[in-house]
Amino acid sequence: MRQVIFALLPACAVAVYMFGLPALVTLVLCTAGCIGFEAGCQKLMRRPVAIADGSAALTGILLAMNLPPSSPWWLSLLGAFVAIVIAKQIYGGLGYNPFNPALVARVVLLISFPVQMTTWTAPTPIGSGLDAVTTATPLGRAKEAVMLHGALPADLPSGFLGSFLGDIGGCLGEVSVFALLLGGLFLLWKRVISWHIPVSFVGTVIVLSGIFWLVDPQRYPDPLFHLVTGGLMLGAFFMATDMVTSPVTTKGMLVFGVGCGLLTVLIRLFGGYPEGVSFAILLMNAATPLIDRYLKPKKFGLVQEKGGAHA
Amino acid sequence: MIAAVVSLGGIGLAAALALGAAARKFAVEVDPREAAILEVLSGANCGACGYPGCSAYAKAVVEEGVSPALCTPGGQATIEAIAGIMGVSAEASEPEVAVVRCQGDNRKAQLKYRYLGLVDCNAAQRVADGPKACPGGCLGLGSCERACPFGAIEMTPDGLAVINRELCTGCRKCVSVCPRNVIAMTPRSATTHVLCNSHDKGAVVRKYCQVGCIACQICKKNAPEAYVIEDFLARVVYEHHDQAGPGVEKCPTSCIRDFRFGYPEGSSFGGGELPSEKNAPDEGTGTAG
Amino acid sequence: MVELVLILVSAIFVNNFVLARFLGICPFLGVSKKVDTALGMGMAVTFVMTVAAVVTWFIQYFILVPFNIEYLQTIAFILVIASLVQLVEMAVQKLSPVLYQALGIFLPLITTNCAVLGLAVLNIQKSYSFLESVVFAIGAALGFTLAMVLFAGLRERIDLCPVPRSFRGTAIALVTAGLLSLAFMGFAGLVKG
Amino acid sequence: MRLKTFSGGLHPPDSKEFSAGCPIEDCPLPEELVVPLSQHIGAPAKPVVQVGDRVLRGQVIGESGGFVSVPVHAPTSGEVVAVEPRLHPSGRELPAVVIRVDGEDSAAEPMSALDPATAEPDALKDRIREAGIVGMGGATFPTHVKLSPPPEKPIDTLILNGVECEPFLTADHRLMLEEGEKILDGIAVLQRILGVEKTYLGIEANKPDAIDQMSALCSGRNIEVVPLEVKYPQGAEKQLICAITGREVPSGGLPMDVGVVVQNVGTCAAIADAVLRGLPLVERIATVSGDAVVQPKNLRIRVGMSLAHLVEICGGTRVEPAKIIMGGPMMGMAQLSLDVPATRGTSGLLLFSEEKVVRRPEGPCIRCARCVQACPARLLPTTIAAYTRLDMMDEAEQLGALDCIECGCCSYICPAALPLVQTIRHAKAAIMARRRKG
Repeated sequence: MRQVIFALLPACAVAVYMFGLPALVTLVLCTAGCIGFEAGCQKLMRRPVAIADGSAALTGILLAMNLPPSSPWWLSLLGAFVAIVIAKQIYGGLGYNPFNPALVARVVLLISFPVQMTTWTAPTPIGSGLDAVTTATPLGRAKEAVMLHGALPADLPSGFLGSFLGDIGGCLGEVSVFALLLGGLFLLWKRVISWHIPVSFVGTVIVLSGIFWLVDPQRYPDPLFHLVTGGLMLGAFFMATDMVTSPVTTKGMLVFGVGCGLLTVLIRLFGGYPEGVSFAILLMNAATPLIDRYLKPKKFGLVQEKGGAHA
Repeated sequence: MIAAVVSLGGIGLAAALALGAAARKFAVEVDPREAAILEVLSGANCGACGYPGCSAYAKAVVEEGVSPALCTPGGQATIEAIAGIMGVSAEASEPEVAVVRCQGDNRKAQLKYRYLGLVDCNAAQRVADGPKACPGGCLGLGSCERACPFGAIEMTPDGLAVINRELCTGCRKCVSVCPRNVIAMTPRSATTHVLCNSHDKGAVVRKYCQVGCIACQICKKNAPEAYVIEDFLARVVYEHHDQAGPGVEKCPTSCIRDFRFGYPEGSSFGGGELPSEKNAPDEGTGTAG
Repeated sequence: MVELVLILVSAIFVNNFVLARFLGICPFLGVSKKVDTALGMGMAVTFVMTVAAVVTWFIQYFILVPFNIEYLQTIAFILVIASLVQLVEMAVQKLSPVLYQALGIFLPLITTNCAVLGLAVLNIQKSYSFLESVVFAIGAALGFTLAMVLFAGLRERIDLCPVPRSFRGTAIALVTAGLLSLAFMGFAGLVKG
Repeated sequence: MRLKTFSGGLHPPDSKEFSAGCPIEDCPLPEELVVPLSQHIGAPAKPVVQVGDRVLRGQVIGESGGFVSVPVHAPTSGEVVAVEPRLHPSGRELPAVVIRVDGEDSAAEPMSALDPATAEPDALKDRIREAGIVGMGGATFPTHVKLSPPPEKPIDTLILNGVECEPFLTADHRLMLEEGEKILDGIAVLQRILGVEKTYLGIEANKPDAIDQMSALCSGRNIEVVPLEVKYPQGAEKQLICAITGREVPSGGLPMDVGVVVQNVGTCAAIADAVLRGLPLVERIATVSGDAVVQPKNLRIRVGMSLAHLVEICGGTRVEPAKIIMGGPMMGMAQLSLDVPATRGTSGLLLFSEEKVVRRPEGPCIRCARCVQACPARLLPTTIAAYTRLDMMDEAEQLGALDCIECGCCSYICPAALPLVQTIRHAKAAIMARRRKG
C-alpha cells in the first residue's frame, strides 16, 4: 500500500505544479475524507480501526486523481463517502470490495454531477503568471467534433512530448503520463504489481485503436493520442491492477487487461462518454468473479504430459 | 366485440390444448403427502433427522417409510402431524436439550500449547489433540456456535460454549460437530448435570482444571440414587434427577450444576430462572459463581 | 444486416433489460445466488422470450390488428406468455429436477415477468419486423443472462465477505446491483437505439 | 543450462550453512530410550516384549500389525522397563517400549546377508519389510508397500530423492558426501526389485559437492544424476517426478500411476544395510540446527533417543527455545516439549529463539495472489481457505482441496499471515471424514 502511494507521488507533484492550490486542496480533501470515513465506519461497526494500513489514503489519492482540479469541496467529500462507505466498508472492508472504490466514486460523481465533473481548468504552471481558464480535454474535444462533424478537429494536440510530460487539461491524474509511467515502472520493479494487466491493457488499446486509425484516420485518432490522453496510464497501472478487484490467476489477469482495453477503446470511440477507462475497469471488475471461476489454473496432475504414456 | 371474444377465446383454447398435451408428456409423479409433510416440518433444513434437508426427509418418510419421529426440532407436535399424514401412530418421545459438559474455560483450565491457526475446534483437535490440557474439555473455538441453526449457543469471552436451553431444539448438530464429544443430549426435564467430560484420575484433573470432576464420590454419598461414577467421572442418573439436589451443593469443585440457578459464569444467559421450569425452589436464585 | 447486429448489441449491452431498463428485477435478485442456477434461469428466460416474441408478433399482426382489437394487447400477451411459462415449467421439472428445485418459485414468476411482457410490447412499439423482433428478443435474453451471470458471480464472492449484519442478504445484493448498473452506464450512447 | 524444475514454489533462505560443513557424528547413547511402536504410516506395531525382558540391538520388539505396517526393533541392548503410552512426536500419547540402556550395545544375530544381484525380488522386499524400513524423508510410509505396485502398473523409472529442499536440513547432503557407496548399494537392490530401465538421482543445485561426488560414483552405472533448481518444494514426490521426467502424477493418484517409484537417499542407505549386512533400521542421520542450538550438528542417532538428549549433545541451548520443530521448518511438526523420542522419520530437529519465530498478526486477504503463484499443485489456496472458513466444504472440494500437498508455500508467502495451509489441511480432513461417512 505504502509503495503504491509512493509511486503516485510524482504524479501528484506534477498535478499540483500544473494546477496549483485547487489541486492540492482536492488531494488533501479526498485523502482526509477517505481516512475519516474509514475510521468512522470501523468505529461504528465496532471493528478494529485499520487506517494505518494505508488503503484508505490510497483510495483517497486515486479518487483525487480522478477529479478535475477545480472540484468543489463537497464533490471531493461526497466522492470519499461513496468510495469508502458504499463501495468498500459495507462489503466488509479491505479485501472484500468487488469494485474499485475510487472508480465507483468517480462514476457516481460523473453521472450525478456531469457539469462539475467536466469543468476543466487549463494547466497554469505555478509561476507562469497565467490566469486559470477553463478548457476541454483532448478526448472531450475529439468526441464532440466527431459527434458534430463526423471528423476529428484539425487542431488536436499533436505535440506528443507536451502531453507526455503534462500540459493538457483533465483530471489530476490525466495530466502527466510521464509521472504516472515513472510510478508504474517503480511498482513493476518492486514487484508490487505484475506486468500482465498493464501490458495487456495498454497493448489492447494500441492494437485496437491502431486498427481503427488505419481504417479511417480522419475519424479516429491515432494510438499515440489514446496513450497520452485521458486516464489510460492511471487506470492501467494503478486502478486495474488493484489486486482486490482483479483476477488472481495470470491467465485471468491477461483476459482482464484485454477486456479493459477493448471496452476502453469502444467507449472512447463509439460511446456517449469521451473517456472509457473507468467504465471499462468497473465492468471488468464485475466480470472478475467469473474470470476467476472459469480461468482457474489447471490443477497439478490434470494435464497428461507427453512423457506419461502409461494409461 | 364478437371478434374480441372469439379471438381471445381461440388463443386461450389453443394454449390450453398445448398445455394439456404437455402435461401428459412431461408428467411427474409427486405424492401429495410429501408436500403435506414438508408443510409441517420446520424448514430449517438442520439435518437433525439425518437427511439433507426437510424435503429429503419428507421424501424418505413417504417413499421409504422412515419413522416420523426423527424431526427433533419440531417436537411432539410435528411428529404427530407427520404421523397423522402418514396414518401411523406416533410414539411419544421425551424432548431433549443439549448440554456442554465442561466449565473449564481459558481461565480455569490449563493449556498445553498456544494454538494459532484456523479458528475451528476440529482443526485445533488435529494438532496434537487440541490445545487444552484436559482431553475432554471444551476447546472454545466456537464450531458448535457456528453449526447451531437456531442460534442457541454462545461462546463466553473466556472460550466456553454455553447452550441456551430455551432456544435449543435438540437437533444434535452441535453434538456431531464437536470433536471432543463435550456436548451431550439430556432430557429437557432434567436440569442438574455434571459439567465435566474428563475421564482422567482426580489428581490429574486437579492439575489442569479448577472445575473438573475429581471422582471424589461425595455427590454419590449425598444422593446415592441420582449419581453414578464411571471411569473417574460422575454422571447424573436422569431417571432420578429429582433427587440430585444434595450433590450440587456438596461438590467440592462445583462441577455439578443445576441450570435452574444459572448458567456457567461469563455467559449472557446467566442468572434468573427459566420460566419454563415449574416448582423452582424458593431459595437461591442468584448467579452461581 | 448491420441493423440487426446493432439491435442485438444494443439489447445486450446498451439497453440491457435488467441493468438499463430495470425490467425483470425479480428473478435477477431471486435466482442469482449461484452462477449455475443463474445460468439455468437465463436459459429458461431466453427460451421463453424468443418464443414469446414470435408468438406475440403473430398475434399482434394476424389477430389483434386485423380485428381492430389492439386494446386487448396486454391481456392477449399475458395469456400467451403464461401458457408458455407453464410449458417451460413442466419441461424443466421433467428434464432437470435439480434446476427445477433451484429455480423454485421464480420459474412460475416468469409468467408475470415484466421482462417478457416488456419485450413483447417493445417489439410492437418499435414496429420491428418479424426478424427484428426475434433478434431483439434474443439480444434481450442474452443481456438478461449476462446480467444474471455477472451478478451471480459477484454474489458468490460476496458470500465470502464479512458484510455488516444489517447489510447482509438482499441489502448488499441491491447495492451491488446498483453498482453493476452504474458500470453498465458506460455503454450509454454506444449504439443509438 | 537451465536446471529442471516444476511450476510454482518459492525460495525461502536455505539456511543450510550452519550444519552443511559438519561431518556426521555418532550420537552417544543416553540412559533410556523410548521407542514408539508407531513410527510409520499405517497400523502400529504390536509389542512382543514385556517389562523386565533383556533385549539386544536389532531384536524385534514390535511385530508388524498388517500389510501397511513394519516391525520395530530395539535400537540398543538393555532392559525393558515399561510398555506404556508415552508422548509421541504427533503430540498424542501413543504406546512405546521404554528401554533402560546397559551401555554394552551388544547386537542380536544379524539376518543373513542377501546378494542383490541374485536374490529374488520378493525375498528382497520381505527383507526390507522385516528390517522395518520406511520412507525416511519424513513421510515414513512403509517402503515395501511402495515397492509392490500392482501388476497392471508397470514401473519403468526409479527416482532417488537427494533434493533436501527443506531449509536447515543437511542430513541427506552429508549422507551423500560420506556414504555415497552405501546409497549405490541400495540403488542396486531397488533396481533389482523393480527391474527399471532408467534411474535418476535428483539433487538440488545448492549442493554442488554432493552432485560431483555422486556423479563420480554413478558413472557407468546407468544412474543419471540430475541437478535441480533450488526451489521449495523441489523434493516433494510429485514435483520431483514432474521436474525430472515431465510426467504429472494424476490428481488423486500415486507415482506408480505414471510408472515411477521415488525413494529417499536415506531410505536407500538403510536398504543397503538391511540387505547386504542384515541390519534392521534402528538409526538414521538427523540435522540438529536452528539459532537456539549452541552447536548445530549432523548426528547419527538411534531411534528412541529423546530430543533433549540430542540437544545436549549439540551443546545445549543458547536461549530458551520458543519453537521446537521435528523435521524441516516448512513441513515439520511443532513439538510440545523436548521430552519426545526421535523416530525413523526424524530428519531434523530445529530450535528457534523467540526473535526468529515471526508471529505476525493476521490481516485481511487482499487477493494479492502470491499463494496462487506459489502453489506447486496449482490450486487457489486463498479461495479454498475462504470456503473452508465458512464450512462450505463442497466448494472447497470442487476447487481441489484434496490435491493440496501441504507444502506450506501459501502460508509462508502470505503477506497477511493467514494460516492457509493449516486451513486447507482441515478442509482435507473434513472432506475425507465426510466421504467415509458416505
